[in-house]
Amino acid sequence: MKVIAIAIILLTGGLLIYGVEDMPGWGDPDSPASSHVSPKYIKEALGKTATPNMVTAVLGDYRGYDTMGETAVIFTAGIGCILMLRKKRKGEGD
Amino acid sequence: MATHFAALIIVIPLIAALFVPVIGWWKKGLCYPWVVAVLLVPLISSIGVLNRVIESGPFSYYLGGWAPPWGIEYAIDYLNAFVLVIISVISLIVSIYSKKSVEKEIPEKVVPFYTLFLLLVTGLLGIVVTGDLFNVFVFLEIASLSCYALIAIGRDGAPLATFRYIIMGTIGASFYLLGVGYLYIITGSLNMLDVARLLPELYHSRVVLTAGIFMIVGIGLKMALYPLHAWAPNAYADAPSTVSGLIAPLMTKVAAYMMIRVMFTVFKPVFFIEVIPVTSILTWMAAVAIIIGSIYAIAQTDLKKMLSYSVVAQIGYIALGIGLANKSGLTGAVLHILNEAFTKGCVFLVAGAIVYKMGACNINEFKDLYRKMPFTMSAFLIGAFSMVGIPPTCGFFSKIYLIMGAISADKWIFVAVLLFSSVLNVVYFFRVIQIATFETPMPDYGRDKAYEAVYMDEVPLSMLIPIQIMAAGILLSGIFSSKIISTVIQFVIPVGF
Amino acid sequence: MTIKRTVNMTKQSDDVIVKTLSRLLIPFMQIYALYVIAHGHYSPGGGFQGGVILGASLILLAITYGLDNALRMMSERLNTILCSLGVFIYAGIGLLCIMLGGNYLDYGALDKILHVDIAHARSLGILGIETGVGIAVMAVMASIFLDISTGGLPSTKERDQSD
Amino acid sequence: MLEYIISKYNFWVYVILLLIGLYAMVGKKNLVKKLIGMNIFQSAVILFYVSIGVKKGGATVPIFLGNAHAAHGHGHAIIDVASYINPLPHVLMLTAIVVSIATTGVALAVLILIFRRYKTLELDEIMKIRKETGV
Amino acid sequence: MIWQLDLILCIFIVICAVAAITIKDLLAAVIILGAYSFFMCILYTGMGAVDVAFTEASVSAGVGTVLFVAAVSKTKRRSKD
Amino acid sequence: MEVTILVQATYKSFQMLDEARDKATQILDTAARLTSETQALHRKRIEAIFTGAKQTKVQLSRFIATFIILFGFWLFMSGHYDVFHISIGVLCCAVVSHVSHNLLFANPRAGDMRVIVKRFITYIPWLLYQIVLSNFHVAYLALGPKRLLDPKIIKFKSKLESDISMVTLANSITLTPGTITVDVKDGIYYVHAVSKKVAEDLMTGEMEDRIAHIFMEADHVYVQDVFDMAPIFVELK
Repeated sequence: MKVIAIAIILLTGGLLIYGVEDMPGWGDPDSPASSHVSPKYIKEALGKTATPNMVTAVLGDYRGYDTMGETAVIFTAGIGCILMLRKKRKGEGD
Repeated sequence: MATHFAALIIVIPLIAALFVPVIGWWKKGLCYPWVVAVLLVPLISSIGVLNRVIESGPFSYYLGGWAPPWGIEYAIDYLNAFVLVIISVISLIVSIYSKKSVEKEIPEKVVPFYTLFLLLVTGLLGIVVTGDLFNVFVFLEIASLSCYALIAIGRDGAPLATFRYIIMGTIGASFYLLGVGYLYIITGSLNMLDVARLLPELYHSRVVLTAGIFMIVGIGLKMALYPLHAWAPNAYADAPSTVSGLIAPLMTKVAAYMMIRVMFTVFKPVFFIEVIPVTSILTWMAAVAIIIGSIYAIAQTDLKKMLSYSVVAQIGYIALGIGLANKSGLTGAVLHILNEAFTKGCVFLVAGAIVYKMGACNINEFKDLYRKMPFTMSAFLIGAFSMVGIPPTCGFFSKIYLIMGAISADKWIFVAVLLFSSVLNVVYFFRVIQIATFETPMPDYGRDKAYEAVYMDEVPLSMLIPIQIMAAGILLSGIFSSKIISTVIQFVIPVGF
Repeated sequence: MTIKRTVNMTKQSDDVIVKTLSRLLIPFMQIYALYVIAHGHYSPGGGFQGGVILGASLILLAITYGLDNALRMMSERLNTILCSLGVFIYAGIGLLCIMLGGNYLDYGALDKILHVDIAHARSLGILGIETGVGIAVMAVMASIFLDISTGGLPSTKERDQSD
Repeated sequence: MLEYIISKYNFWVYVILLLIGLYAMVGKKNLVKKLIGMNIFQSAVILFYVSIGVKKGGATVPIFLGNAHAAHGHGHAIIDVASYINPLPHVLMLTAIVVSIATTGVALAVLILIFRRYKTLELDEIMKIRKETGV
Repeated sequence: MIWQLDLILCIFIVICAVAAITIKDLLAAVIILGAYSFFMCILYTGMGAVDVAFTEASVSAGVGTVLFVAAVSKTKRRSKD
Repeated sequence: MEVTILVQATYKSFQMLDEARDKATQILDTAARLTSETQALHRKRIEAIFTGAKQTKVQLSRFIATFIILFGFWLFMSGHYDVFHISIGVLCCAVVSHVSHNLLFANPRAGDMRVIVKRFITYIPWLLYQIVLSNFHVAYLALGPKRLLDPKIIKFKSKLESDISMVTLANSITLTPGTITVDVKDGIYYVHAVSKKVAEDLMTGEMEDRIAHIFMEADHVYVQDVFDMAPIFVELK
């Protein structure tokens, strides 16, 4: 078990360290992540949604579908726990 | 409303799932008809979507009215629509089947069971329909979480199998998420088509390479590809029979869909063929999966466990088709997704029917089963034919395409593997059929003991009809396979093959 | 060394300090959670955080005053209905947008019934979905906690029998 | 070399955390430890995403701090992109955090089911029990 | 944020993570995991992700720890590794 | 026989308390009565929290008081004073005060709110003064000769009845340097004191009297339980 674990983390770690090298610098304002999609959110969010908190605007509106999925995930977890653990009591349902 | 079909595919099952607890509180018996009625909606919508794609080509739907890449987009092309139809058909059939089986196996948990059933279908449909990399993760988690909960209420060893599944599944999902993050850091976008547009200039960046490997490994974990398959057999075998009838055909196939999507839409095929040799590694892994899965399947005495190892082997077929990365190989893979969905659905439902009647499914106790349950077992026979690859079942055609793919890729060893695996399939399926059919106490004329009559003891119609529909689906998809290929699957193949 | 005795987290605490302070704290926690939901537009926060704080207030009640008292405030059935209701508010607003002629979740279409301009319609739509998220998250967090801490037997009598 | 390490230290930290989490998930025998590892693993991924969003050079939190009503309508002219941090990774990570807690909840429920059946949470002991009972 | 401070924070985080997976008392491990989440939350605040930090503080460090404590109190407190 | 036992007991109690036997009995009776009273009160209080007070009038007044307090809190936090946000605030406060108005005013003995607030505000400076005084004392202890340090746990029964006053006392004790409330159980305080002087200061009961004054508690007999009473009790029986 331990040997497999160490082999796996060596592999993963090697790959990750290999990948870090070509990454854009930390906090670079011109990196693709900050210059392709997100500027439009920053520029538009207030005007289009009247919401000063851009995170809320993107969360609720631009990517609202993700958030709905996330709420469904929470709901799934709740019902899953009920399914797995809750025992039926007498005199409930039919 | 027709333009919103794509949205309704997801939304209606989700909203319906919310009503199940309320309905179940009012009257428990209404849950089942409600679920069946609701699952008709995604079926109709997905057929509508497929129709529209066939008529007027791929289209997209902007959620929230925001244009991609800023908002989330449904990008529906032939592959999406095809897999959507498969999922909605299978889930409808399994939901019809579920009534008696659930009432017998988990009578006190019907209400949350059906809620999670609908949520699982929602998650699977959501993974397939969306065109956004992160959105895939969210729906993957819906599907996985409902899957965990549904598996955990199964047979004796189910919780431990589930725990293993949770650990492996979380690693898989997180690796996928990490890969998406790497793609985001280098391209700045999350939309699949947008990323695909931006990526080719960056193919020689190490970040893209890492992203590709992490995504493939993550999806491979979810797909139960050979070295990463450890969670699958126990989880499928220990789940309640309705649940294994739903997740064995669909969960891994959806992951296979994701793999096709990532390898051929997000990344262009040239990346995985030329820049990093993932495809050739994939084919070798798939070949090992086919052989090892089949051998493990032979070693099992429990029918469901045997079928679960068979899932691992069959996933190898799809991975082989993807890994061959040529036209007939990919056609074979996509056709095999269809074939697998029907075949595995059929045989797992049969296993469920046997569990329903006998309480367990140890192969050695199957004596006279063919006489007791002739209709069920004939469906099983068709499933076995398809698994082995006997015409006119669909398995024959998908296997032919895979072999043609292997030939045109000049990899004769895989041809040998495919043929050898057919032999192995014959071994493990015909062992079952032999016990069920021929190993019967023959009338012993030497003694006075009378011939022991075997009465027909068939499962209820609500279980039998879905099984027959599945078997019919295997035959029909085999007979019409050339038509399916010419109308849908040939457009799935990416340009450049 | 294993500790055999399992600790019952959801029985009434007998510490007067903890009890009194949580009694005084819970209403303020709840109002703070609602504040977080309502002001997600202007400051950090939103449905999830607010919902989790609301759920935490219920969990605190269950830990300090015992499960039965917590269930008196939020029964299992109400809890399940609130789970559904929260997600339904979200998905229902999306469907409402379809009915008003927009795409799914396109809150801009809500301006026809809200009589404000599109930007403010979107803002109100976000508020609506955040409310739904808050309700769902609160109910689910409380329900998961109750299930895990009692092992699925929230009513006291049967729990005493089984332990 | 040192400068190189320091310039990307957030990435190194995330790699280390991810490996710690992965090790615990695969190598530890206690199931609760596996779950703790899972939490660390997921939060490492979250740390990675949040690090993507950082923008140097006077950028602040992605909340418009001026008078919202005055800016509304002609916001295009006022808002300077360089002065706000990229909000998209934050949005994604809100989702991921909630997903991780949901997974943890389900996993803990499964854990209780396992404990009910085997009365232990050590993987090797469970395997021994399974071998003895043949389940 | 001053990078020295950030570095110290990172070291604390790594120490917390290692401690959480090595301590044999599961309750202590779980509480350390909560501390780990709080350090993470400070780190996020330093990076300007206030919403994420808020969520991490309320979700992971708050409810997550409570759920873990509930589960540990329902099962066993000692671990062998 | 009885007489000799009684004489012995009296002798011992004289030794311990310098008081007559009947007085000791009286104290013990009072203590017993108090304990049962507080327990009954405590039970009633817990019931009252969740079943709710029966009288709608009381309930309504509690609702309104909770609403006002919560709404003040909301306005303090909000910072957006337009019609929309204030109406949301009113709605939220109404919901919360409907759900938990029994929590904030659970104490059935709670008297006039205004008097309590006024007295509480006048209590704060005194508490601060005490804190400063004990700060100097603790500093002296820390810097001065070692032998003055005499940590011990003292135990006393308080005359306070409502939970809120008990908590105020416990927290005031903890706030004062040198003393820490370890536990409160059925009205009995277990306090860790760092030196003898601190313990004696506490035992004068001034703080307790003031808190009782704030919350308008009835004056009961003050039972000091510095000495262990158990052996006397056994003897008396």
